[in-house]
Parts: sequence; C-alpha cells; structure tokens
Amino acid sequence: MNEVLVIGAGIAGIQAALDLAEQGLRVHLVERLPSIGGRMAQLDKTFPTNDCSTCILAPKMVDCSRHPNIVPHTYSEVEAVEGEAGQFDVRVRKRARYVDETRCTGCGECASKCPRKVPDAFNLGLSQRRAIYLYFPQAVPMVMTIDPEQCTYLQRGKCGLCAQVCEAGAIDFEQQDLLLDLCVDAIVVATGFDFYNPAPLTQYGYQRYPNVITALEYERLISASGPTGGHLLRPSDGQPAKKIGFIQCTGSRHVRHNRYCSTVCCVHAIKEATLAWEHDHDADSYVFYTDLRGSGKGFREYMDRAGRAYGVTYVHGRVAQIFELGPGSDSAGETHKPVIRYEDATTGRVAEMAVDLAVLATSLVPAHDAPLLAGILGIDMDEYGFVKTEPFSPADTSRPGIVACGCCLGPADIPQSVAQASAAAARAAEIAWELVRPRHREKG
Amino acid sequence: MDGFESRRPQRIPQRRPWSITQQQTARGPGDDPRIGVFICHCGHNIAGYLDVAALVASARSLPFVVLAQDSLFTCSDAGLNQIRTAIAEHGLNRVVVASCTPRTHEPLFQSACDEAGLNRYLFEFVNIRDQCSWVHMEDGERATRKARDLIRMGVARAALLQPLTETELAIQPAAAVIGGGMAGMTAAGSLARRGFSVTLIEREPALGGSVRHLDTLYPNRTSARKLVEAQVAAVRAEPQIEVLTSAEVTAVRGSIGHFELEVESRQYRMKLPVQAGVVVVATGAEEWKPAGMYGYGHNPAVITQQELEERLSTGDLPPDLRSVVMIQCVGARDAHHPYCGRTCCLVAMKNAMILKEGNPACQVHVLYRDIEVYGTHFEDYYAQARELGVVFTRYTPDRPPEVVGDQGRAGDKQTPVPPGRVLVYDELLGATLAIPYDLLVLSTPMVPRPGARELAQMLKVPVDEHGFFLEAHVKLRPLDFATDGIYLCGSAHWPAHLDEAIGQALGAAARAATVLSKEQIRSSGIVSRVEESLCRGCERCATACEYGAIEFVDVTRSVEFLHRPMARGLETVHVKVARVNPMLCKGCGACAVVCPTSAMVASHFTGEQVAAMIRAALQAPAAMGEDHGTL
Amino acid sequence: MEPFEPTILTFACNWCSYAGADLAGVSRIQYPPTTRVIRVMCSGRVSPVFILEALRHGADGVLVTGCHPGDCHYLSGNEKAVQNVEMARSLIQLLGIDPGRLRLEWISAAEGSRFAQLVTEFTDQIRELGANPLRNGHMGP
Amino acid sequence: MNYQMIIERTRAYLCLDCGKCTGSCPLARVDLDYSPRRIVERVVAGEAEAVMASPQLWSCMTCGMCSARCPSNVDFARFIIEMRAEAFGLGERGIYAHNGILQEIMRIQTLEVHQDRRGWLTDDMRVSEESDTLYFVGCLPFFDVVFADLDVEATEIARSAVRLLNRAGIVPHVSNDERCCGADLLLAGDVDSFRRLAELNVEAITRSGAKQVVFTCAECYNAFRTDYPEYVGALPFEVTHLTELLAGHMNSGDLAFEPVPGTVTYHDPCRMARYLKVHEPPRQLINAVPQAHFVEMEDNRERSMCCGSTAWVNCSGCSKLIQREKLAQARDTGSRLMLTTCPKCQIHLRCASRDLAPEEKVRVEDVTSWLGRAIQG
Repeated sequence: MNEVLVIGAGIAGIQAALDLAEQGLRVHLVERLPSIGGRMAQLDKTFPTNDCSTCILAPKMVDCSRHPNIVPHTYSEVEAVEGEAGQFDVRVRKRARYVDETRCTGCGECASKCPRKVPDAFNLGLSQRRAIYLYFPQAVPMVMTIDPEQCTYLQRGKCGLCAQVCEAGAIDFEQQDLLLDLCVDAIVVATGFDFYNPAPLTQYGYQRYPNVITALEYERLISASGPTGGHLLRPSDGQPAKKIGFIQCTGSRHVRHNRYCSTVCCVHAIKEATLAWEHDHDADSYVFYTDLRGSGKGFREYMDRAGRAYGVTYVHGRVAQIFELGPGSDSAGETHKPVIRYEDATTGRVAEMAVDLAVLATSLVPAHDAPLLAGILGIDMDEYGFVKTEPFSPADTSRPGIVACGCCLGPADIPQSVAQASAAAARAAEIAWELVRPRHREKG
Repeated sequence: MDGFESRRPQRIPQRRPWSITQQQTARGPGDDPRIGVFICHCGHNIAGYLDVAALVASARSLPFVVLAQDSLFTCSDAGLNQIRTAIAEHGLNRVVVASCTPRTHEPLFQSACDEAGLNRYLFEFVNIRDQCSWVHMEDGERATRKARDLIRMGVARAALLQPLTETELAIQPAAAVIGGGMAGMTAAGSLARRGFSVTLIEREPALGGSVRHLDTLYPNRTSARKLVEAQVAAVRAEPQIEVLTSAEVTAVRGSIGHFELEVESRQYRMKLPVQAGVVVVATGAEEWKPAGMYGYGHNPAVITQQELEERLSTGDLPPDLRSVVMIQCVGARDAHHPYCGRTCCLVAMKNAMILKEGNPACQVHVLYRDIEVYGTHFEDYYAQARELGVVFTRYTPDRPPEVVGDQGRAGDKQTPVPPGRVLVYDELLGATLAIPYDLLVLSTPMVPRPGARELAQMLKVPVDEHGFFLEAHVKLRPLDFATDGIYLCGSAHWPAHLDEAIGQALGAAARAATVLSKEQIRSSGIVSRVEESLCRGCERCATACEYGAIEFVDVTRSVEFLHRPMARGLETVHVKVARVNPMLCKGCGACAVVCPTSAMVASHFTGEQVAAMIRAALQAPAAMGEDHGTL
Repeated sequence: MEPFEPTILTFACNWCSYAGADLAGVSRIQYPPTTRVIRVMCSGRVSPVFILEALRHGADGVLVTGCHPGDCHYLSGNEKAVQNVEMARSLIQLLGIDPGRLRLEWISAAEGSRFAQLVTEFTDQIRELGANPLRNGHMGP
Repeated sequence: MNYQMIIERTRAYLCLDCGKCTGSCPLARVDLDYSPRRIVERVVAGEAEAVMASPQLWSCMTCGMCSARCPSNVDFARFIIEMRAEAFGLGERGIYAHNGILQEIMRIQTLEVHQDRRGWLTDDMRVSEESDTLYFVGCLPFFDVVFADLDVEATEIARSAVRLLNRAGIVPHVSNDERCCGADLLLAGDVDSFRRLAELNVEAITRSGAKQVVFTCAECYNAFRTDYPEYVGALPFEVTHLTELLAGHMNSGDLAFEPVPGTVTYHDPCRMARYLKVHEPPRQLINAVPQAHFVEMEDNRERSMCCGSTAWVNCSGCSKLIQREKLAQARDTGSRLMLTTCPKCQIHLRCASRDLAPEEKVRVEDVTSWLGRAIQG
C-alpha cells in the first residue's frame, strides 16, 4: 500500500491525513509538539459561528489517532528527505519523551508530584506547568512528556519522584531519541505559522506594559480551559477588563515588518470582542483598524452584528502608540492602564483612549523553522518566507511530489485551511495513484 | 519489512489491522444476559480514592452479573486479556468496564470484545475516574457510593444492550460533477486522475463557466481564455470523463454510493440517466446586475466590471478614456445583499491597472468602503495598483457616491457634452470630491445562479439565506454537505477567487475520493431503525432529521375493508412507512423523540436502555438487596 | 441528622458536555458527588419522558446539558433540546413539581470548570428546595 | 395465575368459535393476522403464556364491538384488559405511544403531587369551591402541552364546559386535587396505579363535598361509572356527562344557542357508544343549535367505529388505516366537521387528518367546545 507523509498535525495536517487515510493510503503524521491539534487547540471559540474550538477539533484529533491508516509520530521532526515523487526516503527523529507511550495513561499523578515548575508554553507562559507535563488537557496522545531541560533528574540525577509515583511504570529516564526511516510516495507540508513577536514595535509597549497582550494571549485568557478559567482578567492586577482596545495590523500591512495582510485578524479581533461581551455585557470593545476586512462566508454579517449588538465599536485609524497612565494622571489609583493614541480619521485629530486591556493583532508569520524545513524538503519559499505555489495550482510546491496546505502557504482562516488540506490530499493521492496505476512500480 | 507495524504504539491510540473493514462478530446475547464487570484501579487514580473492593462486591450482587473483577490497569494487555479470557470462560454476553472515559477508551475495549467473539455493541463503559474519583478526591466514601450507582446504571443498561450490525454498502466508483466551469473541470480532472469515471454536466453549450467571460486573471495576468482552453482540452482528453454539455439535472434519486441523476440533454434531445456514487456541486455564481443604480441600464457610460472585462477582451473601449471611476460595493453590504462580494476589490484593481497601463494618462478612481485584499500576494497587488497611480477613495455607506450629469464624457466623441461627475464624500479627507468620468464601472457582488435552489431541492441539501449552497459545517466541513456523498466547491458555496475555487475543487475531489476509494462503506451500528408495523408515515422523524437519512416508501398492505366497496373482500392499500438509510444516519436519536408511536428506535440509546439507567441511578440500594460492602 | 444529600441526574451529550465533564476530571476540579451522568449522543435525544421518569423515580434535580447554540454536532439537536425541556417544564409545572428542579445548560468540551460550577450551584439550589416530594409513596413500574 | 378465573369472569368458555367478533373487529380488517376469536381460544386451550408474550395482546382497542355482538356474550374487551393486567405483572408492556409520556404523567399523579392545573380558567368564568357540582377536567391541560404540534385546543373544551355550566346556572368546582382518572393505565394493565388514582380521586371529591361530578371526557366518565365502583366501591356522589346534564336543561330555556351554520356529523366514542350507551344527549344538543345541519355517519351509535387508538399503547400504521376509514365515513356525510365527546378521539383523529391531502381533511372538534362557540355568538 502506498504511503504519504504529512508534516504538521494542526487542523490542516489532520484534515489532509484523514482525507488520505480514508482513500486507503497509509499516512505518517509527524508533529513536532507532544500532541496533535496545532493552533486551533489554543483557541477558545471560532468565528463566525462562535463554535467552541475544542468541541469541534477534539473529535477530529481522536479520529486521527484511531484511524487504522494513520500513524501519528508526535514529538517528532523530519530531518532529511531524499529521492523523488513516488520514492521519498524520509528520516524522522522521534524525540525521547522519557515516558513510555504504551504504558502512560496520562493520569497526571506524576505532574502533581513533580516539584519543578516552569512556564506553560501552551498557555503562552500565562500559567505554569511542571517539568513532566501533559501538553494540554485534551492532548492526543494522552501521554506525559518530560522536559529534559527542566527535569532535575535528567539534569542532575536527583529527584525521580515521578518514577516513584507512576504505578504504570511509564517513566523511562533512559529513553533515547528514535530514528525512523520512512519511504513515502508524496509529502504534504502543513507546518502552519507563528505569531509575529511584536517586540520590535516598541511603540506598543508589549512586554513593557503588563496590560498590553497579544490576541493569542487574549485567547488563552478568555478560554474556559485557560489559566484564568475563562475570566478576562488584567494581567497587572487580576481585575476584570471592562474596556478593551484591539490594535489591528500589529506588524501586518507594514513595509518594514510584514507587508502582507494577515487575513484573519479583523474577524478574529471581532470574535474576541464578542466573547468579552458574552462574558460581561458591560464590556466595551474598540477595534482600531486600517481596513475592516471580512469577505468570508458570513463574516460581514458577523461584524455588523457585533457592532450593532455586542458592544463593539469600530474605529478607523491605525494606532500610533500605546502609553501607560502615569502616576500623576487623572485616574488616580488606576495603574498600568494602557492609553491608545490614534488619529480619529473622521476629525483628522489625534485622540487618546484609556483601556483596561490592549490586544495586539499580531501578524501571522512563517513558522520559525520554515527556512530549515524548506532546505530539508528542497522546496522554494516565496518572498515572505511562506511555501511558494504557482497561481491556479494552489497545492503544488516547486518540488514534484511535495504539496502544501494551511498557513505554511500564507495566512488563512480555518475553513480555508481545511479546504486547502483536502486539496493537498487530492494532489498527494493523485501522485500515489499515478504510481500504482501503471502497475510497474518496482519494489523499493 | 517496512517496520510499519513495529513502530506503532501498542495501546493508545487503538489500532486495528490495516484492512479498513473490520471483522463482524455474530455472537449476540443468549437467552439471559451474562454480564462481566471489570473495575479498573487505574493505578492510584481510581483505587487511591475509591474503595474498589467494595465496588467489586456490590457489582457482583447485581442482576445478571456472573463475574466482577478488578485490575490495576484494565487497558493494559493483561487487563484486556482478562476480559477476553473471561468472555470465553464464563460465557459472558455483555461486558461492563468501569474505568476512565469512553471518549478515549471505548474502541479499545470494544475491540477486545470483538476479538473474543462478542459483538462490540454489547460493551458498556462506566466512567468512574474522570467523572468520579478525580472530581471527588476529598470524599472517598461518597465518591465510592456514586461509583457504585454508576456501575449499577451501567449494568442495568448492559442487560438491555442489543448486538448491532454495521451495514455495508457497495460503492459505485463513479462521480457526477454538476457544473463545467473551472471548479467543476478541476474536480472532474482530479477524480479522473485518481482512476474514477466522471460525468461532467454543464448547462451551457460550452465548458468554462464564468471565467470564459473574463479577459485576464489576477494576480499574474494569465489570459482567461488560454487557461480555460487548456483546462477544457485536458478534460476532453481524459477518457475517464464523459462531458455532457447543454445538459441539466432534472431529478436526483438515491443516496451515497448509488445516486441516479436524470439529466436532460438539449444536445441529444433526451433524458439521460447518470449513475454515480458521489455528486460534486460546482455550479458557480454570476455577477449581479445593478438595475437602476447610478444610471445603470439607461446611461451607456455606466457598466459593470464584467461588462468592462468583456470590452477589454474584445478591445471595444474608446482609446482616449480620460477618467474612469469604479464604485465598489454596489449592491453589496447593503440592503440588496448584506455580504461582501469578496472578489470585487481585486477585479477592480486588476481592471484599473490594465486601463492605467494601456493609457497612463487615464485617471482611474476606485471608490471603496474597505479594501478586501487579504493574504500575501493580494496585498502586494493593491500596492502595485497604487504605485501605478490608481486613486483609492473611501466612502461611507451613509453618504454613498452620487452621479451628476447623465452622461460620461466619452458618451459621444463628436459633440462634447457637459461632463458627468461622481460626487463622493471622503470621510477621511472630510471633503466632497467631484470626479469626472468617461466610464463609470460598478463592482457588484456575485449572486447564486438561477436554478441553484431547484438543484438544492433535488439533492435535498440546504442553501443559505442568500441562496448559496450551505456546507455541513462552516469551520471544519467547508466542502461537504451534511448529507454524505455530496460535495461542494467554488462560487456555488460563496464567491471565490479562481485560485480558491481551484483549491476547493481539488479538495472536493479528495472528499469525494474518500468515498469512491472504498469498495464498500460501512455504517455505524448506532443508527435509528424503524419498526415498520408501528409507523404511521406521519413524517415527523424526517422533519427532525438533519441528514436526509429518512425516506418514505409506499408499502402495500392487504386489508379487509374498505368502507364503501364492502363486497370487494381483500384489497390492497398503499401506506407510507419510514426507512432509515444507515449510511446517512448519524445516530443522534432526534427522530425517536418525535415519533408518536415508538416506531423509530434510537439504537444503543433506546428509551428502555435510558429508562433502565434512570431507575438504576435512583433505586435505593437496599431495595435491590444489593451488597453495600463496607459503606 | 445528616444534611440532605440531593441526587441529580445529568444527561450529557457525547460531544460537548460529556467532554466538558471529563475535562473537569482531567483538571481535577472538585465538585459535590451528587450527580449521576447518563451519556447520550445528543441533547436532542433527551425526551421529555426521561425527565419525568427521573423525577418520578425520585431524582431531586435533572440537569440536561448540551453543546452551546450553534455548536451542536448534529446541527440543531440542542435547539430540539430546548423544545423538549420546555415541554417537560410545562408538564412538571402542571404537576406542581418545582421547575427549579430542571435545568438545561450548555457546556462545551472546554468548559470543565463550568461543569463543576454548575453541579455545585445546582446542588446548592436543590438543597434549598429540599428532597423531591415524589420520593414519598412511589409506586408503579 | 389461574387464567381460568379470567375465562370464567368473561364467559370466554362459551365461545362458539363463530368468528363474529373477528368479523366485527375494526383492527382485524386492517391487521389480517389479528383475530379476537383466536386469542380467546388460545387461552382457553391453555396457551395463555403465548398470548401474554404476544404484541397482539396490546393491539386491541377495547372498543367493545366484539363484545357487543358476541352471540355468547363473551366480554372480549374485559378479557383483554384482565390478561394485560396479568402480563403487566410479569413485566410485559404494550408499546407506549409518545415514548410513554402520558403514562409518566399519569403515574406521577399516583404520588404526592400538588398540581397547578387551573391556568386555563379565565376571568369570565364562575367557579366555586363550595359548589355541589364538580367539573372533572381530566388530562386536558396536559394534552395542550404534549400535543402542541397538533394544536389540539384541549383546554378550550374545559373553558367551554365551565361557560356552558355557568349558562345553565351552575357554578362548578374545579379542583387542583383531581388526578388522572387512570382509565388508560387500567387498560394498559397497570391496575395498581389505576386503583391508587381512583382512591385519590374519590377521596378528594368526597372531601370537596361535591354531590355531582360532571365530565366532558367519555373515558373519565366511563371509568367513574363502570370501573371505580368495581375497584374502590360505590361512589358517594353522582356522575354525569356534560351533554347529559345540558340536555336536561334544554327545556328550561336558560340554554339558548346562537346559530352555527354548516353541516356537522357526530362520532360516538366507544365508551359512550357501547359501554355507557349514551347516544342521544349529544345529538339533542347539536340539533338544538340553529342552522347546524346534522347528518349521521353510516356507522353510528352502537355501530360507531373506534377512533383507532386506546390507552396510548400500540398506536400504529393500522391505527391510521382505521382513522382514515373513520374520516372517510365523515366525509361521506358531506360534512367536514366531525364532533365527538372524547378529547382523545379528537386528538387521534386530528393526528390522522393532519397527514391527509387538503381536500380529504376533516376537522374534528369536541361537542363541548363547539357548543361553547354557540353560546358566545
């Protein structure tokens, strides 16, 4: 039977893997992180339906993990690719978890005893996890992972509490990385994106001002399974945020940062504003935009509804700067209140607005290791660092046999990514099928 | 060996042999339920908080329970073996496992039952970890009492479980693609390359759809004509594709695996039957005509973007245009159509640039509300247009542009007329501009094709409030309909850029291929079934079903009747009864709730099974003579 | 005397609410052991009969839970649940049973804490109402 | 159980195997496997267990047509009811219609409930707790909820009843303490629940001091008149159907009706037609309404065919065929309005009419609510 490699197990990779597996192809699904799920797992709800992200994603993750034609390789990375369409030789490094996947039940008893606390990457450092951890509560596979950098035992040979409490005997400090050699007909690249680190935009004060956060951080804050249990609390003092400013195009449509439009941020911000209102009907949100973009199905109605009914005000104007209310300001006692300065485009005058929380809509940028992966795969990237395709041939990369989908191609919303994933699956399946149809393929 | 098997984790996720078809196990319940209960310690996770020994003792005392055991990890190989062995040794015909959650582990234990020859639907899961020991860590005694109730409920349900069959259906490995535009041709091509035969049905005499009316395509000025011609040639050359042009679908019967379309061919002047396992809808959309707006219809200098496009491709434009004004969102984001047309901004930019490149002296103004160019390349395209000198002016909907003077300057070259102007209030400037125009181009949104609703009715799939086809799920199933076996791509779903439409078409082909790749598909066992003699044919169930899984068939009944013709003796009456298509049913059970006669049975979640759990949950343990253990 | 310990029967849809209840467990959020969950595929499966049956057999409270509006795995099952629960509510009102004993709530797969909170809150609410009077003199099958 | 008792009580041993019952049975005409005769004969022949396990046991509508015509006077309907009671004790059940919601409502009323069931009363109605006359409403408030999709207008019957009583000079008592009469549970084999409901009702009515109880539902009326005395002893109050009571007031002149133009026909519910043999009062009332043109159906009075479903068990495609037949008989009169005196007949026949083509539909209405309109003008 023909095999296909899918790199990246976010929603695009999952969909591509399922579509391929359901066509009878064997799929190796390689994911760098300890769990499949990708960015979507970090989202609270999804626009324009406000569907609970986990509710719709989790069943797909489980389908993926149970599918007889899919082998998920989590905590694994592709290291080398050689050959050509129909005969790619791929080396995958399966990193040591120091936990036996076949024994671990994901019960978390070990984590409750682990003394070492570190920032939780899944929650963007807004909460803490232990050195042995479950990547997130609905992780697939539901197994623990030891962070070798943080584990006292692996670092200094002391502790080992986790091994003591694990009744399944799953802790294995001797575990080594595993190298897998795969032979596949086609490769689907679905490695997704990163969020732009807005630090270079010093005028917004990110990381300098505690109440200036990114849209993804906001997402974790408002998520019921997030660090605050879904309460929208200001990082500075844990007080509820009542007035929220959304700073669009943070790094996007900017020739010195990312000159493209990140596609999803307008509707994403409006969704986040809507959620604020759902949690607290007194919440007011202001969306500072350049163009308010939402041409997807149902988006414009969603935006109009938010403006009419959910306390969302749209302000035309890109934010120039964010300050913090200083000690001598009018609102005594209020500290760390971000003040947004912008041009009120309708009057042409500078205006300021104090808010409880300023949320930066940071650009979607190529994954940090995209250049490395492009080198390994031998595919061309476009001028922005996303995987390059030709017009009217949306799934094919520059190297025959390798196709791509999702945000590694550029910013895209979830339905776009899912549709692209199916398209990539179609092309990959065509390639695999092309090879069996003449029935002259030699045994490898 | 490819090492494939050996690398796979052994337990979770649960694995089955590569063959997709699973083994059907015939063994069902005997006369009396013989229930085995297996209670998991989950290491410390359950046993650390609950009194497992007491749970075993109380389980043993429940009706029909012939065996109750505990194990450290029921999901381990040892634990699974324990179940398999017990099924054989104790002749168990129902298995209850009390451990973690069915959401992750049910298939694992079901497979163990399968392997021991017990129908997998005779397995019952009781969640005493995630929903008991983990959430009542401080109160082991009450938690144990709760677990005992939960196990009693599980056993009560298990006693009523019935073996279920997973229906298999052979798939006709052929597709019908409705719509022969770029999307339809792309989908057909992909499916053909996958080895499936395809019937491509196009209403017009020629393939190509709306792209045939275009001049060049963004973002790289590909010639629309050439692109279409190449695609048509590829489709025509593909032996697996049968093309029916001048043909329209007039009726659809059947469902996934076996659709039969009746196609009326104007070419052959007859109705042709088309058999297919799946249907792909790629009927596209068309430009809305803004009758009466901005003088469109009576002022010849006012045209739509598509009309401009046609003139560009025929060269039928005055060479000395001095000023062209384009108005965006005409009939979009307003009372005519509340949605954004998605493609119109780019179309306007492209045409503006062509005009500008052809004649740099020509002023091109684009009056817009929000520039909808998202993503990487489109944003660059916008920058290019500005660079070329196209002027973008923002207007607000409460002060829309106004056309003064009835005629553009290019209206009559011989006799100059007072120039027409477009007045537009630029909010950002705080001023009203008066822009002269020779040509006023209106950007209007795409709207569904006529006949889309009728097609939707034939296919029994929904359309949205605008008349576009409505997908199964906005986020995760953009190319599927809720009804299995029917797929969707291109502007029939929502206005799409050509690149997107092509991607969706490939995607729809992949979705269709997931069905066509299988010789047969298998339903879940958890589907509704109909007790035909009870069915009154009232159709309440069909109204409740979101998946079109219930159809009504006429059956004949002999009756000794009827009324007036008393002496006729036995006669035959036709009665309508419901039939559930197990391939389409998703097992939600909504039909059973509305059925007035209990003819509709929600398998695996029947009224009796749920009632038994309710009673078991609330039964005073003493009343059952149940062993309380130490509690 | 021991304080009154209510018994609450909870119907949870497979896709959202049951997953939410599981998440409460995975997150070790503690709540009173007063509820007994019956899993159904969809909240729309919960017939009014189930609710009446639970009350007749002495449940002190009945909690029906499903996906949030718009989230239903079966598209509109939760809308059907609204109708069904409303029917049950009208009937129990006629029968003189306090409608506070019946609740319909939306719980997503990400809302473990909400599940726990609802059970806690509903338990308190039922304690206020006291034991289901139908517990006295139950008869019939 | 000694089935001999049932055989003796119902005189089943006298069965001549003549088949008159089967020939008369409306169900046997549409379910060719169904034969009352054979059911009796199987039990007489000692195969009671087979009958107890058969779904056929629960299909009989107890319409009483067979009993009425049996040359040996075998009480087949009663035979079935008693067999069901036995089967019920063994855990057998009929197939409950509407998922058993009506059985639930009835059984909950055997418990300690304090109902709030008078929400349908409006300000124009006069009622009094001191009254000698109690109007027994029955399940009407529940029907409006359960059958909302059929728009059964059940409490309209109750409102009309109170208005008509008021017009006749009677200020009735309407009680929150009444329970379901329990007839449907008795007919479905649940004797214990029935007896409990009967006790509770008799107790509550006695306590209220009412001397007379008025019914609009034929089934409730029959339960009180026929079954209650047998199961809980002689009643310390009189019982009457509203149509009987009103017919008695016709000559007193305080009941005058406004014209209601149109052709109407009347369906005799089984309980009225064959159990209680109350045929004329509804007809007298209908005929007293000016401009109403009353036409009899082919099968009327003791020949009246059943509405197709009883006791909320085993409603089926066969029920619908019977109902279609009944509606066709009504259409043959030239009327598109069929009146009746049983709210359940109204529900069943409205349900069937709902599925008919528009030109075949027949409106089914209770005599009481129809008369209610005739006094409102």
